[in-house]
Amino acid sequence: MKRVYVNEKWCLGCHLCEYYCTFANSGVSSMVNALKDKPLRPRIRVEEHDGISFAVSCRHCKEPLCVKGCITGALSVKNGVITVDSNKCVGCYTCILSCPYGCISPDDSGHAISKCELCTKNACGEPACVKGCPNQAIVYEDRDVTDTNKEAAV
Amino acid sequence: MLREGEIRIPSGCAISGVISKSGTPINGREMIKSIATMHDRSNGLGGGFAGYGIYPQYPDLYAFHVFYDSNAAREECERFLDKRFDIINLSKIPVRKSDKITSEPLIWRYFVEPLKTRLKDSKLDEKEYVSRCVISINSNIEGAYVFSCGKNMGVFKALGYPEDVGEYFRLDEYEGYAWTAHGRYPTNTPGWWGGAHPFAMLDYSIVHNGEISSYDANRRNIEMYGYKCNLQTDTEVITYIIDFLLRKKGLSLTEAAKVIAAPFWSTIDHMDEEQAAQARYLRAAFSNLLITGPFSIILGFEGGLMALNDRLKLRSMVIGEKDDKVYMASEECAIRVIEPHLDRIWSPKGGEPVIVTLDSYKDKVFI
Amino acid sequence: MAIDYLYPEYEIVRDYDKCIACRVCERQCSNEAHWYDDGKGKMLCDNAKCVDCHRCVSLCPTHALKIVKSGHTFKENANWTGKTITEIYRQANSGGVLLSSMGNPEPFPVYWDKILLNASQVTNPSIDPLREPMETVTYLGKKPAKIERDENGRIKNNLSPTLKLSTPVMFSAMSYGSISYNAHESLARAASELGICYNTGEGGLHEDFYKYGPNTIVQVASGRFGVSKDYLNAGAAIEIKIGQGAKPGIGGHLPGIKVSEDISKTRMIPKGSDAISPAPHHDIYSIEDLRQLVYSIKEASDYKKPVIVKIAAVHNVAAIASGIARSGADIIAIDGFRGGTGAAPTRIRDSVGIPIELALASVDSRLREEGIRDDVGIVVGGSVRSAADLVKAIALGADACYIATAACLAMGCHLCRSCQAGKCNWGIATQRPDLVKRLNPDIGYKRLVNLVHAWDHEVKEIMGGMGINSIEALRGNRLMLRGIGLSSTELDILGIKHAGQ
Amino acid sequence: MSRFVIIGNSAAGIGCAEGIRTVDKDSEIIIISNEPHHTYSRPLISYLLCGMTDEQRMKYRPDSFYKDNNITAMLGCTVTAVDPAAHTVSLDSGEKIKYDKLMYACGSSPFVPPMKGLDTVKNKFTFMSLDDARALDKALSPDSRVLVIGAGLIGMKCVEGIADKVKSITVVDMADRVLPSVLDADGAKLVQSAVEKHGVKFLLGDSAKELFPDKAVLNSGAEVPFDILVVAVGVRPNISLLKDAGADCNRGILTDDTMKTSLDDVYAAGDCTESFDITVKNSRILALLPNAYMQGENAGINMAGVSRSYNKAIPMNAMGMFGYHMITAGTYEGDSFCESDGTDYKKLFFKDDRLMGYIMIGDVSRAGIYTSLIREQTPLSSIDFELIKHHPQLMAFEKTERSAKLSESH
Repeated sequence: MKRVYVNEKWCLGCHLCEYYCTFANSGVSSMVNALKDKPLRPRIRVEEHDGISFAVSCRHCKEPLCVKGCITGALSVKNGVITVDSNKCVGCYTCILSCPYGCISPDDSGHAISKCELCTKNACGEPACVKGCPNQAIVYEDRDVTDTNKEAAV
Repeated sequence: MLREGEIRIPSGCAISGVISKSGTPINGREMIKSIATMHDRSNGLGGGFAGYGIYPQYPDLYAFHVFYDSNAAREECERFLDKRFDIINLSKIPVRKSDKITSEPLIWRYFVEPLKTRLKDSKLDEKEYVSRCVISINSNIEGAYVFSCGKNMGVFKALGYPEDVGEYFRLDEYEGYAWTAHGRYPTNTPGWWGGAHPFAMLDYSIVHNGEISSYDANRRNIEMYGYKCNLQTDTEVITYIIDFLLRKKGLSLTEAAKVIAAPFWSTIDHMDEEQAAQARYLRAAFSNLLITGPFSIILGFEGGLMALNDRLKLRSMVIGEKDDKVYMASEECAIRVIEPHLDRIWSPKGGEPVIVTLDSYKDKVFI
Repeated sequence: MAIDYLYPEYEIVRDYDKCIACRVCERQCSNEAHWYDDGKGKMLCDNAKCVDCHRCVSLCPTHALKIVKSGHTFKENANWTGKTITEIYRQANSGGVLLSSMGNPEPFPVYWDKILLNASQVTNPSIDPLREPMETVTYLGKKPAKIERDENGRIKNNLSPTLKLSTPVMFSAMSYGSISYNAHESLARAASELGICYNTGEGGLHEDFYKYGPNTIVQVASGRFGVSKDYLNAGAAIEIKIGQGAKPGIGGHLPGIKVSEDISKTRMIPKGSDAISPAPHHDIYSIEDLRQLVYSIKEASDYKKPVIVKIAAVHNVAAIASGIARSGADIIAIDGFRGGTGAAPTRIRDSVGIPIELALASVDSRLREEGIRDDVGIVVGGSVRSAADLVKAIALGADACYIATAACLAMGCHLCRSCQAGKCNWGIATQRPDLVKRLNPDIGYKRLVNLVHAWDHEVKEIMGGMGINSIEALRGNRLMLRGIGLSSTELDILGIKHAGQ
Repeated sequence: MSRFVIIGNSAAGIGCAEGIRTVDKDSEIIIISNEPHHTYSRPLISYLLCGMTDEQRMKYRPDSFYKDNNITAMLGCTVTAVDPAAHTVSLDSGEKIKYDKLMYACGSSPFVPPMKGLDTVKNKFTFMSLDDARALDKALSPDSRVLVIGAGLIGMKCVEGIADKVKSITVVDMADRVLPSVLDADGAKLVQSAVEKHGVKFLLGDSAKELFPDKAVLNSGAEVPFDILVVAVGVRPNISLLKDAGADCNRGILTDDTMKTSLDDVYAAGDCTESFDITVKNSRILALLPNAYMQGENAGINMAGVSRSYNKAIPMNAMGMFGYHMITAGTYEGDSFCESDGTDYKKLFFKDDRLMGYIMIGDVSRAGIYTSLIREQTPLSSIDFELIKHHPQLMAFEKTERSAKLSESH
């Protein structure tokens, strides 16, 4: 399955992914209206330290601790994408407790969580962070070790 | 209007050729008949013929056919020739006057051989000596133009439709083992006899239909090797290229064909390794002599004819066979009119040379 | 503080209605022209620091930024232009030689733009490159003097070593040091994928890039940086650099500060030491010395690599080229005065040398007059900007073209002409790791490949229109060219007729 | 084709069914539950009371779950006995159901200690099941004075659930702090004062000496009048059926790391079992929903024939009180590092080059990175602990580890 992968070698720490992500999931058609003087609630976050930077977003694990631990059943895997039903979510944050990558955050309301859903719920197509990354530090690829991929690697 | 040599003049054309492999003499009338059929491919601004084996009385002498604008030019040219050649025979070329052929120059014919001492002093081989002399006349003597200089062959050309040109030169009085003919459709010539085809250098003659887009690339390259493209015509440059490749570089006819109508790189990639290596070599070594753009040519040489199309076959050309005779022409009708019952007729592929020689020359021609 | 006589050349214009204060402009400006003011809650800027490289403009997600030329004017006149005045102030301030980057910006004639191309109509069919093969493969090098045959009469391969190019374009010399590792990797990978060559420049060959050898031209310049037997044998061809269009007659200087660990290793000089390329090669003071170097290099590379001699286009370029053609070199590269550079003295860049179009035409004509054009390949560079320039160069007589400024542009260069500062915001002309990483070679190489593919398509379209289906039939085919608005002297030198003739 | 029988319809039971279905799409699965409800999430009952969810939304899986997974759900049926020799379970209806593999996931029950006078209290409730919640909700009125005995997780969530519906709430606990099982003293103080802001009164270090119909008298002598009593002092695992069938039990049912009990073909998971807590390296009851699910899932996979171990159990908890969140995990042993600004509170415990446990209150962002350090037993010397102790971040890992985390498929 195609997932978002990041390569810190090329991350410039420009943080544009965070802005494009927030915009893509804002439901607002203009970036300016979506982001100007508004809190930034990206589902991807850039870590920076000592000249190194990289973006982190949901890895869409095959054995997702967040989904397994979800007390409400709000988190589920749909076609490989870990999605959240914010109608069911009560914001208990067990998923925040579980996620080894720190990729789940409270949403605006504080009563539910928000996380990367690979832009499957907006009109973005390819994930906005990938499209917006100026240096291909974030890519959308299939790196699963499957039989076909193994053959291709050989 | 500027004439050939003063400006580049593209032209469309008709060509035809015939050869008897056994050497059976063919009357010039046959060729006139053939080329006349393609009357519409000419526009009356040039026609011509080349006959091989037509001078059995002087087979070893160079037959110079020369146009003169004036007697002064003739005298200057003859002085030039006198210094360099032994002139065995000289005369006006007999013609049959006609109202269809006008503005005639003086047309003279000389059977010559190089002066031994001058040839030796020049340190050139005989053919090179002759060709340099011819190029020198054509470049330097105003009003003199040598349009044929091979052995046992001759070019006859003039302004007019080719069938009228044939009648004018009384070709029914000549017989040869091979003939080529040309009807010209230039787009903007004022009409100059020298600009008509065939174009010849030594025993190589070319009739050509087409307009090559590589002209200036070819011209500028070939001019580095002692040629001077006075006429700025395709036929002239093709003739020089052929002369250069065959005579100066020692390529075979087939190899020369692979230079001027080189196989595509993509085709070469599918050849067997030896063939591919040869084709790659020829393209790399003579890249500037690749001729692109449409052409169909018939090359006449001592002992045979070669027909060749450009590699995309952008011009028509058919080949017919009947017994020991092989016919080559722009259109099938030009063959059928002189031989309705052919054993075989086909259209060679672009870049695929058709080489036919006298049986007696099989071993003498480097195919 | 002394009075600063200079006024910022550019103004950063920010549309505050659009600015979302994402600070990407701030983060991406190595000149620190932008900053966020917490108190005001908005982005501010210092125009004096802006070099007009457009990094911020390109990355601004809301298109809130533009850079405009400052409206400031000195009291200038036709003689004392703003530029001239500024330069005087700068020199009065520093006492130094003015340095500039990239090619000659002065309004000299661009002959490419005064030459028109031909196309077929009626008498000769144009050829559709989508339907018929259209060949741009180019072999660069000497043509054999004579045909040799083996005992079976087969032609022997007596070709001198040649460079085979899929299309007649190469990336010209830019050293590792003047440009970044990632820029080199982009060029090397693009050349490999395209089947063309890139050129190491004079900075040696990084060990990571030996694998691109079949598509590499290794350069030997006056500083001889990084030259070893392995280096000479690593590439597909060896180029002796005599001169460069941007600064004919001038050497080079890579400041020690840019000689990092990696560069020191590649150049084979101590870390932190200035890398100084002398103006001449100190073993070439005349043409016969060149011949010796050509043959030394051929010896060292076992006569398996074509040797290129690169010169700047200067006044007597034709005679020099003739000498080079007889020196044993396989290829002559000529660099016109609009060729780029990482740094050159401004006066030299702007006043020395001649346009490549005239140099090419006169060299090609001269070599043909001497009957030695087939003894060498000719490669020209110095601002070949498009497929049309390329076609015109080939028709004037070049075998292939070198491109570098166009290649840099493809990689993101915005021609801010501040290379000498080493703070290239696009990761090209810099060694600062945080800036170098801005050029991801995965992107850079692909953009180079795209550019050359695009040009190749265009060359094929143009050739097809002319009824030519192989690049060799275009080479030197000056009948395909006509001048427009040129004097008869210029037409004579170019060897072309005027449009309408 | 086998028949899998699962006793229990909550996280462990559902986990078991889903675990089986990852391996075996065809065999028969029967889920038996004494509750008549579609599978629902027990921890949501407090959210149900305060209106943050409803009975439809609190379903643990969609309505089509049993159908989609080809499961026969026998709801409202009580298992009365397990016969491991015969491979059958008996139902209260008298029916016997044969199994090839059995999952026992009966969870736990509220523990109501003996208290003097308890039987005199009319409105007394426990707070564990949907039925408990429904009953409590029915009894509440805006005038209700509620006494909650127990300031642990259940008691506190109950408080949050009913706070806006009643007149007053008093919480009594023997411990000296709220949430004693998950918070340290300082953390507990923060949470307590946050809850107090919502009008809740705490009487800590105290307990009910005697209960009367409308008041409680505490050991300290204080009297707490109430209309409604909620007893939330703890839970006890439901182990009796298996214990009676001969399974090895301690406080909870004992299993190996495939979740098999000492009985052949009988597995157990969830709150009724003991887990091996890798932080303290011994077996204990970890009554946590994520743990229950993963145990159940792991059991299901093994039951369906694929061998897999579950050996990463740790205590952990996430909860919020009136929007004030806390996340905790592991064991509070060893050296500690503490950061607090009065609202956000963090304490890390580390020992022997390992993170043992942590408490985060207020700002809980990226807490899972700490959890992962505990679960994976990551040597702290292999990461930049100085960096990570201030903020959970992947930057603290080695470059290769970062790259593995971010550039490889997981």
